Amino acid sequence: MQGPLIDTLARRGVTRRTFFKYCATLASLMALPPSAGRAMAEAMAAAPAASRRPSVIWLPFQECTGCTESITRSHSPSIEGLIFDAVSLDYHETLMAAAGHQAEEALHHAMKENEGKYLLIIDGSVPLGMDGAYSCIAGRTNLEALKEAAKGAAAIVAMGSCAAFGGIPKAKPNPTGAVAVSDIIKDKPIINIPGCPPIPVVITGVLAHFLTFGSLPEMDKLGRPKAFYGETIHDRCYRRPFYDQGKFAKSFDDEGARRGWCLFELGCKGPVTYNACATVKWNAGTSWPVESGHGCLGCSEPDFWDAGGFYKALSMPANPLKMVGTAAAVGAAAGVAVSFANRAKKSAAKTGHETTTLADLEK
Amino acid sequence: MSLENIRVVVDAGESSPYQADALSGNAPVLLRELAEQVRRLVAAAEPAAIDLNALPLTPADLDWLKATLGEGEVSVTLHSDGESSLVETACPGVWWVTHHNENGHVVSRFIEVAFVPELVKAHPADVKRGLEHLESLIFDLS
Amino acid sequence: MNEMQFLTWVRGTGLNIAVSIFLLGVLWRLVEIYSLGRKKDLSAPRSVAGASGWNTMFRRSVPPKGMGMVKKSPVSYIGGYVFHIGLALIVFLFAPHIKLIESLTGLSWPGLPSQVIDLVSVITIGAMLVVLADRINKPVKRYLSTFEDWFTWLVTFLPVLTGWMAVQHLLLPYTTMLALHILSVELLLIVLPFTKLFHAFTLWGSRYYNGAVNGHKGVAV
Amino acid sequence: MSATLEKGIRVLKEVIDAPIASYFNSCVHCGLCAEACLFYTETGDPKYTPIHKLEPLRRVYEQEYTLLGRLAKAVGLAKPVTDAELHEWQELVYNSCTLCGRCSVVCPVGNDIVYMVRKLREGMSASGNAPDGIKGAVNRTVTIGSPMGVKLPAVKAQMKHVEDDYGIPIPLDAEGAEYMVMLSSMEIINFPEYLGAIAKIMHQAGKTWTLCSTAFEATNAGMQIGNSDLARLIVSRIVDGAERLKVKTVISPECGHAYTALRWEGANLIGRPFTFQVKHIIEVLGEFQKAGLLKTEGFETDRLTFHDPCQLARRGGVIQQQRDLMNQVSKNFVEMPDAGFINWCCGGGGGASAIEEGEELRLEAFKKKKSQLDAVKPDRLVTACANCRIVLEEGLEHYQMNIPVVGLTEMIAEHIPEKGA
Repeated sequence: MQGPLIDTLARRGVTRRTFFKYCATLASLMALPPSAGRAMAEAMAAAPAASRRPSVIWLPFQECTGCTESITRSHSPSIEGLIFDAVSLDYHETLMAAAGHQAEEALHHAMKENEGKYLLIIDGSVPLGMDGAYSCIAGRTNLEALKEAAKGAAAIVAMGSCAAFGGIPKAKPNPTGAVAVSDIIKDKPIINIPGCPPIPVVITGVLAHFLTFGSLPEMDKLGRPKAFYGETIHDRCYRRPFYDQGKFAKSFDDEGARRGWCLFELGCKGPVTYNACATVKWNAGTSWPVESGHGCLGCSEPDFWDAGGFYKALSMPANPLKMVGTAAAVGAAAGVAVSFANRAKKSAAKTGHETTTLADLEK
Repeated sequence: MSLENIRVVVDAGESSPYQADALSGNAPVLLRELAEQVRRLVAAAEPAAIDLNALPLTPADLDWLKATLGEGEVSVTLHSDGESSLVETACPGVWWVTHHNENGHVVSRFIEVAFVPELVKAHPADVKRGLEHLESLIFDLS
Repeated sequence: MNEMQFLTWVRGTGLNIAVSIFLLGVLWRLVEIYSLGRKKDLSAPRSVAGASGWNTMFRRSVPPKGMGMVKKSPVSYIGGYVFHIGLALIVFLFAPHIKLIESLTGLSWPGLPSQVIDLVSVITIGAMLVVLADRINKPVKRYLSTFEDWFTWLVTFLPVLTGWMAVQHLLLPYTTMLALHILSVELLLIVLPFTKLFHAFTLWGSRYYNGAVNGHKGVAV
Repeated sequence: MSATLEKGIRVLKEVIDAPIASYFNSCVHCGLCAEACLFYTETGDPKYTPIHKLEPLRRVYEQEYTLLGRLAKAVGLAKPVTDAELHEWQELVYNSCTLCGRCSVVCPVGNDIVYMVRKLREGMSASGNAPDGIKGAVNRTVTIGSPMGVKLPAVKAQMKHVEDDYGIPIPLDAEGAEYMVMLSSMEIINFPEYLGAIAKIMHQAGKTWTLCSTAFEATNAGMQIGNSDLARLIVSRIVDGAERLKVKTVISPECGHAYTALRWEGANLIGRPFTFQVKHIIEVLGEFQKAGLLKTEGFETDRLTFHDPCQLARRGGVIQQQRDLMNQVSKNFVEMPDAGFINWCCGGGGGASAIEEGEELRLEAFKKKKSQLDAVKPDRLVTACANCRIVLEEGLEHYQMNIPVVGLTEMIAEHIPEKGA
């Protein structure tokens, strides 16, 4: 466990033991065996000098920088950020000092130098409307930039719900024609780290895995790392027992809310949201939305913005049942129409009645 | 109404509905696993660990496990980005390891099987740096 | 369409369509059936306490006294009761279902703990399977059975099964299973007015008529 | 010679009403009605499941009175009811259904199945698919006046016999009498004791009564065959007679379906309420008993049991009276299992006894009655329906059971002290 990274960390006051401890915890969070913690620590620590570190290119598209904020403003930036010391972050608009042509040059240089080896991180969705004119960098559309950058990437990380699933830009009516990275790139391994924003440790965990094992961690059907997105918020929620007991907060300031009862009826999307908030929490394990008294919005799920409203219980209709009134009227009208036809038929049968005589019993 | 009037913390008693006193039955099995790991440690000096957070254990299970393993002679506290405690159990070579973060929350829990947990040992590189520091202290004396 | 879109569709458009067809069908069929009317009974009535349409509507919910019917067809009765009561408990006393009913009607009441509903679901599933086996095994039931009987069994069974599987996280991710569950309920709603499942509505009328016709004679049926 | 399928369907269209629509929509094919039907329980053949007997009616209902059925019919998807099918159904609608109404009592969704069978018979008869046996009975009733061909002279001969035997005058066409007594032709031919019994009972009670020369026959084969026009023709004779004689009450004899025809269907057949009351003889005896007008002496000491005629008990609401009467004259009255309201049919009700080709099935179904009797082993079997009595006697003979069958009214009369005593 030795290398330039450790020295860098040491200079920042992060001891070897702290790093080790961090890696052990990271491995635990990722549901990797305890030995993986040491492996990750050693792999990262052994990362070579700056010029030969794995190159990472971070391209921002239609995004709000929340994902970058999440990782850079995490509780111990030195630790979460240390991952980036293990890599060479060759392009990140928000973080890099360079600008304009200089930045572009850095980007193209990195892509050329590390062809086939670099990790491409995308945050933000890709607009396809108006030929992609909604979001351009250096005169090129995001679509062009993505296709070009993806060509030489070893793997792609779709950071945040926008890159992973289209996110808020894709919300109805999707004016920019936003799509997810995976809608465009089909021939590269892509890992989705959805969330609005994603949990910092998930980002570092995936990077650590890539650095350690040279591959992306195990993913679910939606391309999310299983370790973090394997279970629903609901199933790991500390308020779950209240759900099972049928104790629900009915409003945000009622007795139930004060007692910390289940927020299902207030629209919590925990049951259909796969994420690690309930176990990892936010802000150094201080709290997370449900603990703070608000239901889960389901931000790490596709189309969470259009899932029928944040404050509508999952079992409630997603939209007002607009057709129902008309349908009832049509039904009643149909019934009445049939009843008139029936009456006519019956009275015709009656009118046609010929009194039966004995002879009429025989064919 | 001031901000303080808004309660943000829920009643602890009410909000801990988990059956903390219920044993899941998963803990006793771990003792066998540990014994196997200790055997390997003795035979091949091969350290191992069990990630307690990765197992379906209730708080009661953890209490039971901790109480059953008992406390040994050594107890190490690590002050590093939050406290970590490494406590030798009554079975030498078996360590109860708890990592906290800066806010005091438990971030991970392990049972380590090692003569001395790796984390406790000073790294040669660090020792070298320590030596440099020592030498600079001596230099300052003269 | 991804899982969340599927779920949102069944909760939105799908539900809208299903509830609309259900209401349309129920009103249409009820008017169609009961507008046929019946002739007034001109014979002198014999009045006996307990002999009336209203009495029979409720009395017929239990097996007739002294006829040993439960012994003759235990599966029909016990299985039938268990799954009907089970369905009622699940539909009306599971908190998320109450929430749905509340959002549609404004009416709300306390529910049962979800573990209880879970147990009820398992029992209901079991009872429905037993009832199905009885339909296959019993000559009379098999003889009477048409495609509709098997189909409506399935349409009734699916919501219970998918709902339980969703809660138990079996086979498919919860989101997908929940969407399938809602979809299966929508199928049930659409099918109900046009199949024998409509007995949920007409049995009250049927019992009333039977009770009234016989009650006129002073016979409490 | 003019019965056609079209006529049958047209009549069915006429009689299908909201209850029938509700019933067909409620049926869940649970098959419980089969367990209540002795033709199923004794044969184990699922085709005798009561609701199945209504299949043609169900299809006519669906194709004529439901929108989906009409559409299906319009595009040729609906299977039309054919004459051959109705003919095939004859066995199910007549031979194997005695209109006993047990199925209507057990149906969990509340379907009154017997109500529907009665209606289906309208279509069966109008399409010429009624059994010959019942047709013959109807023919004789309409042309001669009674299903067994009994004419007034035969009745008069009976009256003379009774007058001679008991010394009590039998009034005929006595205007203003309180009671007009009806007979069934079986009583006239097979059980002449009935008329004597009535004479003794009325005499003791001090009631005015009469027979009617234009309406002595109570049975109504028109109702059994299920033809309202002919049933009306037959019942009108009684109404006319009763109104001509201005009687207060018409007494239906010991006959089940005659009671139903007169008491419950009569007013509906003629389309207006009666101006007189209709009572079964057992009801009248019950009233006399309560009023202290029925004094008897001595008791039957052998083991007796009572067979409830379906139309009297389950379909007519007269259940307790016969038991009180039994106990007045018997020391050893035992109930069969499933007695009273839930009694099993003799197997020959609803016109079934008139169907020759149904005899084998009838005897098969009689095993139910046999098992009931075997359970109590009576010395004699009492009943209050001449038709039951005949069917029971046939069945008992077939199974070589030596149990005489007697009518309740005559048994009561035997205990009335001789005149002047």
